[in-house]
Amino acid sequence: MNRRVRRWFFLICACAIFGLFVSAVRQMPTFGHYRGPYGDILNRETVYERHITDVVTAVNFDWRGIDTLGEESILFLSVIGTLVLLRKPSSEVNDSHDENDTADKRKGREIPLPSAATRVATLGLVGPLVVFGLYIVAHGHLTPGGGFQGGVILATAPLLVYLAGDLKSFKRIANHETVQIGEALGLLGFLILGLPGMIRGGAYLRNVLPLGTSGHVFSGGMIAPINVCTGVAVSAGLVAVTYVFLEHTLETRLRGRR
Amino acid sequence: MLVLQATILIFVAITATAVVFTRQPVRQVVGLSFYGIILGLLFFILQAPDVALSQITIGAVALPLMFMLSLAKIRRDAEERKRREESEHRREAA
Amino acid sequence: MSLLPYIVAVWLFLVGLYGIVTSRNFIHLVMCLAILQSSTYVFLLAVGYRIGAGPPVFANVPVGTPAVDPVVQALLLTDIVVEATVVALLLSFAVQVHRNTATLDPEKVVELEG
Amino acid sequence: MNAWLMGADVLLFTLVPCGIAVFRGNAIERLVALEMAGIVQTILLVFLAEAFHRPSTYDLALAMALLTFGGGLVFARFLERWL
Repeated sequence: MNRRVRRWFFLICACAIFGLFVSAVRQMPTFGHYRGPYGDILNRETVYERHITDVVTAVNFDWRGIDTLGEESILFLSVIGTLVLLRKPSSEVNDSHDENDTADKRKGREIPLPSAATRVATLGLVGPLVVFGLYIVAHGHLTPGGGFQGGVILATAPLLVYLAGDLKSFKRIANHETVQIGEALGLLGFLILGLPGMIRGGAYLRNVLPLGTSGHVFSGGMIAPINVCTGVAVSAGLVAVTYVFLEHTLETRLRGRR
Repeated sequence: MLVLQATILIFVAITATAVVFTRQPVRQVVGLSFYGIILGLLFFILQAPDVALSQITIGAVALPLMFMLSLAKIRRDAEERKRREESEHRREAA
Repeated sequence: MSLLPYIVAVWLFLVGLYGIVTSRNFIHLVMCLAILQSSTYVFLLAVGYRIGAGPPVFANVPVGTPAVDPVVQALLLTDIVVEATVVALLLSFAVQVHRNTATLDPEKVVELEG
Repeated sequence: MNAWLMGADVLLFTLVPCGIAVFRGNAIERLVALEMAGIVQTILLVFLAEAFHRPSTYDLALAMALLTFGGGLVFARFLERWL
């Protein structure tokens, strides 16, 4: 199929999709007039039943917990896929690094270290970022946030260390084996946390911990531990993915420098 | 409130179009980052702070970094291949 | 106004699809896919929205305050984070294709494969 | 309609020049426009959190403020070095 035929085919199909979509939307409740019962029931009952003030987190890790487990395994699998695809082929391991380095220098692309101001500002930001990430994970059931967002923020911290020009420290903080183990443990923790509910004769992921006072950090039963597991899995996954990309891109270039 | 929603929705549509029609990947990554900012704002205006936080954290550092790393990797591969071909060429000529 | 969010959602879908159909570069294609995916975000949030309601967070407000639908938000929130790792997977495919075929153009790759 | 919402309305339109500069203009201009958009968005998030009377959503502005620096650094380093 050549280029022009494909474009015309796309245009015809696009018009058809647009028409069908508009006619479908006209049957739906108009924008701003939500009338499904589920949202209202959840908004009314969650605070009483689960002692959690952020209903979205409650839906994620309690009412719809098994779905989130599925989502997290998608995340896990795509991280594993990336790691497998980008692992070093054995023929390239003994590539002649000297040749690469001279080639870089010849093109005027040797690596200058970032200025001292950038380094100080970036490394100074790492501490607050870690604290903020932990806060977002820990307060997931109270304010907007939770394991997913907090995990991403935590993953950003080692990346900042790399961006400050310190690949060595990045490798020390985010040791590849540790990160992979953390990734696996995060998902495993989620899986295991579902079991006590079954042992007590209920459903998978059923709450077994005391609910506590709503509005306090220690409330909501199982949600806080699941949140922490998710945070570990997400942050480890993102760091692992970035690590393999970095290793592929930078390894030879940085070897000559230090 | 209505003005805010309508404006941000139109912004999202325009920005997405601009990102798609930017054909050069390096330029497009910057555009995509801007699109992420606008999208996060839309989520917040539609009363979804959790989703907006998700979008902000992903769109700020993680996604651009991945795109940039793969672009750098691809460029490096291309250069390496070119160099190898050149040296082979030289060897054949000699 | 009542149709605008839905129109924007389908516009994002079609624009993203157009980008994928006419793409000459795998990296460009992945970014178009990200845009296509964002159409679902806009659509679902538009479905769950209610005029005059607040976010479904009752940290500082009493229970019973009108709030928008939390279910669609929970769907999106995980999806956005998962999307990032899926994008990484797709990018590593693109890197691998470039290494094996020395091109990023989908059509040329098809030609090389035969 | 309160003052914060009106402020947010006005501030939203300051994103238009940022958007134009992000898609046209050279590498440095695009980067600066993106950073500017990040700053505007941080302020916008504060305004909107105040307008909606939800103090718990200030977290978003904080996250944006912390992360936009890292994002700028990503682009600066990669555009400088490789691309």
